[in-house]
Amino acid sequence: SESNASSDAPVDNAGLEAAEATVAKAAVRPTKITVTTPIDKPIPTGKKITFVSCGVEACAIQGPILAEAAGILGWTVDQVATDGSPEKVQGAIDAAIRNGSDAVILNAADRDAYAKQIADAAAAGVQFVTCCSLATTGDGLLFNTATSEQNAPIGDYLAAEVVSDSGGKADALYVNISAFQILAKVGETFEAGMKEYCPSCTVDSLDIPLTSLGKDAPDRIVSYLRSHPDVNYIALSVSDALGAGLPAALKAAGLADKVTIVGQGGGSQNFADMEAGDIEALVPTDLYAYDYLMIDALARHWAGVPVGEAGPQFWLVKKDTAPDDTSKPFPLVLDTEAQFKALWGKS
Amino acid sequence: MSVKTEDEVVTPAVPRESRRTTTSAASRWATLLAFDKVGAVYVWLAIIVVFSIWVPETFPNLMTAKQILNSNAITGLAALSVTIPLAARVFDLSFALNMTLCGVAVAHFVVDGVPLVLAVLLGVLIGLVVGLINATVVVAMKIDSFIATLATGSLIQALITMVTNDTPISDAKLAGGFATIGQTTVGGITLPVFYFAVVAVGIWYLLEHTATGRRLYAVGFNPDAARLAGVKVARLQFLALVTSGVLAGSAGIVLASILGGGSPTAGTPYLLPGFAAVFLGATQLKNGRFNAGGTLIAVLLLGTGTTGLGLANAPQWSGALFVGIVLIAALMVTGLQRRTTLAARPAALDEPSHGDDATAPSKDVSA
Amino acid sequence: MSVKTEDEVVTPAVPRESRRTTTSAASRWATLLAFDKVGAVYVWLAIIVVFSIWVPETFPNLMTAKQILNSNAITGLAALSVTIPLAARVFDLSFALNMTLCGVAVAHFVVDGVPLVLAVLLGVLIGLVVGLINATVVVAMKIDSFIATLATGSLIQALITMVTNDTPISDAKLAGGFATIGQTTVGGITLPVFYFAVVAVGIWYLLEHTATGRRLYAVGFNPDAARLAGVKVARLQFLALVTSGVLAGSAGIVLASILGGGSPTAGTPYLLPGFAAVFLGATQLKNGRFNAGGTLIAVLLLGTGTTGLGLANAPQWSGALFVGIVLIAALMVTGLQRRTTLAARPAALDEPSHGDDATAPSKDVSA
Amino acid sequence: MRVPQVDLRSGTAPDAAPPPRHGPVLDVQHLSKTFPGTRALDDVSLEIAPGEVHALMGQNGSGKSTLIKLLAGYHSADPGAHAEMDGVPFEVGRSVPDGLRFVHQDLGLILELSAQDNLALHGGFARGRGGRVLWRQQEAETRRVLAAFDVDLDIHRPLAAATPVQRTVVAIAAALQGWDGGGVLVLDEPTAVLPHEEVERLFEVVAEVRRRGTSVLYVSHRMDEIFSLADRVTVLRGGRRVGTYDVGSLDSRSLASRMVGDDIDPDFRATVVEQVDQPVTIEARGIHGKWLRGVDLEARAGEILGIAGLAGAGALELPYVLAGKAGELARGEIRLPTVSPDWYDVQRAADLDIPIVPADRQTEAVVAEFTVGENISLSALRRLGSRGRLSAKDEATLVRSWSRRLGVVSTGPSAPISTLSGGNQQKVILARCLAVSPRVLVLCEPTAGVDIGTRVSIYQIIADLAADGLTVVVASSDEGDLLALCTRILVLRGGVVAEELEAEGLTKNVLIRAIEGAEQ
Ligand SMILES: Nc1ncnc2c1ncn2[C@@H]1O[C@H](COP(=O)(O)OP(=O)(O)OP(=O)(O)O)[C@@H](O)[C@H]1O
Ligand SMILES: Nc1ncnc2c1ncn2[C@@H]1O[C@H](COP(=O)(O)OP(=O)(O)OP(=O)(O)O)[C@@H](O)[C@H]1O
Ligand SMILES: [Mg+2]
Ligand SMILES: [Mg+2]
Repeated sequence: SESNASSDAPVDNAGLEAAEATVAKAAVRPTKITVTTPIDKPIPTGKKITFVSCGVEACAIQGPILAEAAGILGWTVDQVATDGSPEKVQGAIDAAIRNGSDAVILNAADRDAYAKQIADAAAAGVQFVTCCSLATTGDGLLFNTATSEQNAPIGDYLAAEVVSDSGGKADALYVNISAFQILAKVGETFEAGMKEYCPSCTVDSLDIPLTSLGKDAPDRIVSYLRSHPDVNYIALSVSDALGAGLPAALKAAGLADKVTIVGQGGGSQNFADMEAGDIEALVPTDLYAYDYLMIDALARHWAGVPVGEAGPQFWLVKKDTAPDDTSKPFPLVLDTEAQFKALWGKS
Repeated sequence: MSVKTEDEVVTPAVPRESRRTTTSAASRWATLLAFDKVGAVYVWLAIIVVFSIWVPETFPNLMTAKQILNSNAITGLAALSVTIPLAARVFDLSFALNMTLCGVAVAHFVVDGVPLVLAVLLGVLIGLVVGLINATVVVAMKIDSFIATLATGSLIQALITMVTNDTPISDAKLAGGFATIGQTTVGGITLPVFYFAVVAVGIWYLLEHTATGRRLYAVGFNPDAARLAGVKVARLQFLALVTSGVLAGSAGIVLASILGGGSPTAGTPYLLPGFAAVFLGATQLKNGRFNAGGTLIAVLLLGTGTTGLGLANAPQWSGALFVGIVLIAALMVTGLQRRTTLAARPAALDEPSHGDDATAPSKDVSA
Repeated sequence: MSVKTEDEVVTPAVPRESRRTTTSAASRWATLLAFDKVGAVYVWLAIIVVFSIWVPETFPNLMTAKQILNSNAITGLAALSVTIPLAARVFDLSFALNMTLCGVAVAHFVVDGVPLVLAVLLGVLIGLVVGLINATVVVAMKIDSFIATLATGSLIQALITMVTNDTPISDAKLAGGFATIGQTTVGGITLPVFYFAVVAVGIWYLLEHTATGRRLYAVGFNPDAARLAGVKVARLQFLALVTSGVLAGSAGIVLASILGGGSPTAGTPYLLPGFAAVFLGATQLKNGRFNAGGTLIAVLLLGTGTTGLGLANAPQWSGALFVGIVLIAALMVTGLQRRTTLAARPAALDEPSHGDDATAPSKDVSA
Repeated sequence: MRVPQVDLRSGTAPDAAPPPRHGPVLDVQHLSKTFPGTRALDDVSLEIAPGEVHALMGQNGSGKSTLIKLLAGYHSADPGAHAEMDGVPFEVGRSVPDGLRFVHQDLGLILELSAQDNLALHGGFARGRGGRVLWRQQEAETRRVLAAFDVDLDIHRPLAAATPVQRTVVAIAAALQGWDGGGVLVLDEPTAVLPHEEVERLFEVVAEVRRRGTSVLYVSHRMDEIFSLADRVTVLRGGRRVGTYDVGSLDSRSLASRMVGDDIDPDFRATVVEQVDQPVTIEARGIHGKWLRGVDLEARAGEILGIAGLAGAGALELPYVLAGKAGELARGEIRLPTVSPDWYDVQRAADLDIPIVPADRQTEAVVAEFTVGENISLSALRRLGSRGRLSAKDEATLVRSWSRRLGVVSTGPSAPISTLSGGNQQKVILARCLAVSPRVLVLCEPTAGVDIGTRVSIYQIIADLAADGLTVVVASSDEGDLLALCTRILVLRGGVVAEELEAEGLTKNVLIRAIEGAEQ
């Protein structure tokens, strides 16, 4: 069948080399932040920002980072706890607008769900900033970072890693959560990358429903692997959600040695699994970059300089290159704070 | 002793000869405000005072009241949708998924270009069909409602995943007429608040002022006796579940409109809060009867806390802590008072003190 | 007719002289395998046949059996943890959050360098404390268990958020001894499967073969009668909730070990499946009594489907569809047979040979 | 609201011939009912004359309730039956003529709802536009319906707070709503747990019903009621009709023997001799409660102590207090001198393990989902097996020996208790209490709803146990129980012991006068 083809087919050496080149590039930890233009006008102080927290890990991590970044500029951040349900989030934004906040930050803002709030904010002169949203900027939305397009390298890096690690003999499975639409692009670039680096490799996709997360997702992956015994690489679209319990399930099913896991994102749990040898490579999310970029955008806006597009960078992390302490989120660019301070004239 | 039964409120027919009107009116107020009737209201007032002192700039004003109403209308609609089946002691655990299903279905239709009114009607129809399925499984197949609606909920989940592939349905088309259903504001109050009010009044009327309402309670308290009294028990349980399906479906459509699209997980967050509100509500006003007024009080009580904590920038965990403490406090205040009042009841009959009248809503779990 | 009642096993008051052992053994088997007792087992067998035909290469083998066991042990432990309170007709809706809390707590302790054994003991202790709180609220404060454990669940949620700040607790330290608790395999079967078996046997023994078990059922069926018969109703309900707390907490610790860390949402997905399994289980073997054997059957039935569908690469919505259909099918098979059997029962019972020798089968009372 | 009914006796229906003046108002022939495996009724016929009170008697399980449930359309009848109401045929078990009205054994009331709601559920709601219930009109209707019965009742309070007789009146009023007279009112054991003065109130109600030209079909296990109330009696035995008799032609002994098919002494008195030399086994002092206002008592081994009193006198509260099962209001102390000299506060008296047969069998005693065996062993589980393990063998032995001693008629220990007739369920509860080998036993309404034969056998069992040294405290609203069993009777009035009567030579009239506190 198709999947057998890869092991017999001759390795496409050109592709393999290209993959190795990509991996080599991706494995280098970035040292420079992605915005470079200093703000040459005074940044007003005393701004009040409301961060609408969403009740999941990322939001919980972001709150303090935002507060720290804003503090540099003499601003304050009110973190409003919500359970992430749109009704509560809407209420929180309404309250922020009423309370005289100068800006609202909301992760993954959905323009349809918050159309009224975005319009109200615009009318009230309150800036609306988001990350990881499918919405395009403008029309009430000042800035969006970690957009679908900006995420494109992730899939490419993962594909390159799979091809180079396998020496061009990979049967890869991309485990997707189609509910997380922002990551659709990653799936596309992964597939494209596999085709580019290794035309003879196979790539298939398994979609996991939201209701399986934290429950029978590992069992679904194990079942897939048992019914597709040739698969030897798994790429996780959301390592945090999909990796929970996966190493244990693979071990119990006797599959741990047969497959290699790579993935996008990666919370501390995934790094612990990498440390234990259960995960080969990760492309983590740089929440520091997101947060500093969002604050930077507000600073530019209020200083009266143009707000450009800016996204995070990506780094293919492996066990030997992983930072020492992965139990807490870390910035990709070690001196992220200092570099932004420099741009803001605060150093 | 001034213990009155709950029907005092409902039956303003004061016997002309036997009681003076003034006494009756006064005691009716006393009844209405008794701790054991509206313990939660006192807890609510306490919370309002606390937040007014804690966040004096932003909390005690009309805007806050509007925010509380606006951000809890859906919870209210969700809770109301299970009030009728619970009155007949039937669980509908599938209501939250039903909300999701109807929401994504209508969003789907609107995106497909189905005229808005038709799309909404189709959505309500789906809710009706879900209700019919629940009713068939529970009433016709005689499967315990708790497990039966868990099962149908699973079927609905499968449908939702099929319809949406777990991806939210969004489209510019949804920002048009569809968005107005849930997002239009009138004097700072969104339409869902009015829907909530209308449904609450409707359910209050049904349960308090119609024969069907009394029969529903009769079925809930003692289905065998109700059957002997000529009540069509199965039919009422059937209708209760169908109504629940329609109400939950409609709430889901409103929710989708608020969200501006069909989210495949929209309803789930309302499952436990919905039940919490309706169970807390049952301890209010009507001594153990699930009722619309009590549900309203419960929703506002819990909603006030959440909003207040948000305005006070309280930490993330404070919301859950608040809900837990307030639920227990409200139930305790109500329960303690109730027991004292019952114990002090005039000796009407020479029998041991058990078999008290309707106390906490008990569930028949028999599978 | 060879219909027997379920308690033949418990009270083998078979007159030694009046019946031959073979008959008794045969009829006991007939009893055990009756549709109305184990309808779910027949549905299960049907499913196994279907999958064996559908996916002949990968389904019908030992690996699959092991996979099913391994991937459902936690669901099983979760369901068992609420079996005892439900036998006494007390809901523990907080069990899933309790699982989460104990899991993150132990992870926290281990990361902080607390020795493994101590950390686990502390975790179990937390489960115990949660059980004590539930018991206090439900039994001492006399708040209906459904709403009371919703409330305590909210408190637990607050604690979880406080402990974890909603971020998973993970650390290389957790890959050591802590991971072995849930990840060690013996002959392809993970330790949690053994825990599941041990707890199931323990609960089976408690409910079937101890006085406490019998009293728990009495409390569940008729608390007033139980109290007047000298059963310490409040104490048993209290103990049931405490046991539930400890079992749920332990299940949470095992789950955390499988996950390799403390996830702040680890337990939540087990809430509804846990209840579904235990309610389906109650219809098996013991005609409406929550029991360990039935729970086991239910967990395996539902687990087999999920794994089978995975092996068959069925679409992602098929799992939920399957659970819904299978639940209804199992309940229907059991229920239909039960009703037919009950209607037919007096016939079988009237056989003089079946009667207890102490009592004449005729209706003429002789003192 | 229910449409006013056609007066059946005046035959206003245009095409129906006026019913014969002296023909039966209800005529049922060849009525049978087969449950799978059980023939509950076998070719039974019943004729009820206009305006008569017709008693239906028979042992537990003889088919009385089945007959009534057939008439009520609750069960369907076997083919072959023929029935006429006022000369108009109807299909038994299918249709129910409007002239037939029922008060079922458990009254069919919803205790959580008020009298007004209960009446409306049975009789229909007064409704205005939009289905709105016209509460003012509903209340007027409720008062009108209840006016005929002269009952003092808060019609808005849940019936849980009403007295048993108030509830019975509500049930009768509910049955008779919207109806001007004629027809048949069916009462299934309305007096099973009514104290005698309330029975008299009920009799007045029945007399009132009858004055309105309505016949009554009356089911009761109480002989004396039949003789003071009924005109004729139909006796069932084992699902067959033994015969229909004029009450005047019978005495209680001949009626009893027709029911049981054996010679039974309806005036049976257990021969329990009070032994003053026996040790005191239970002492109570300063008992206060919801109704009790300071009761002291003591009883000796072998003694059967009766407790009597009107409703509200505390007679039914006292047994619960003695058993440590009363509510939070109970105060006082109890001790069992032969076990320990320590006094126990009644709130802790449950630790003394005094078993009690509760007053309400269905709600307080029977665990309906349990088998006969499980119901018997429930209180004695502690002694079955060791170290927590329940020995199935010990349990089987215990269950077998006690069901044999009490003559429990069932298909075996594994039969669900719900398949037993009421009298046998009562024996099971008694067995449960005796199985713990108590020194002191407390009984409430020990023979409620129990047929005469079983009743005598229960008396004999209790007397035998007393002869072996058991102390029994009996509270009963049926003076017959007290007269048949007791050595001594405490009469409570207003929560205190007003009189103490020696049973020797005590007559029913004297006892009743003492209970009512009438001047001698
Ligand atoms: N639904 C039923 N299914 C099976 N058996 C039944 C059913 N109803 C009644 N029986 C049986 O029919 C017989 C007659 O019962 P019935 O209730 O008519 O007796 P009864 O005369 O009312 O006795 P009691 O004095 O105890 O009320 C009993 O053996 C009873 O167990
Ligand atoms: N569905 C049923 N299956 C089996 N037995 C039944 C069923 N319905 C009723 N019976 C039995 O029929 C008998 C008659 O029941 P019923 O309620 O008429 O009065 P009872 O309790 O026997 O009478 P009493 O109160 O006079 O002693 C009972 O023994 C009851 O258990
Ligand atoms: Mg009867
Ligand atoms: Mg009967």
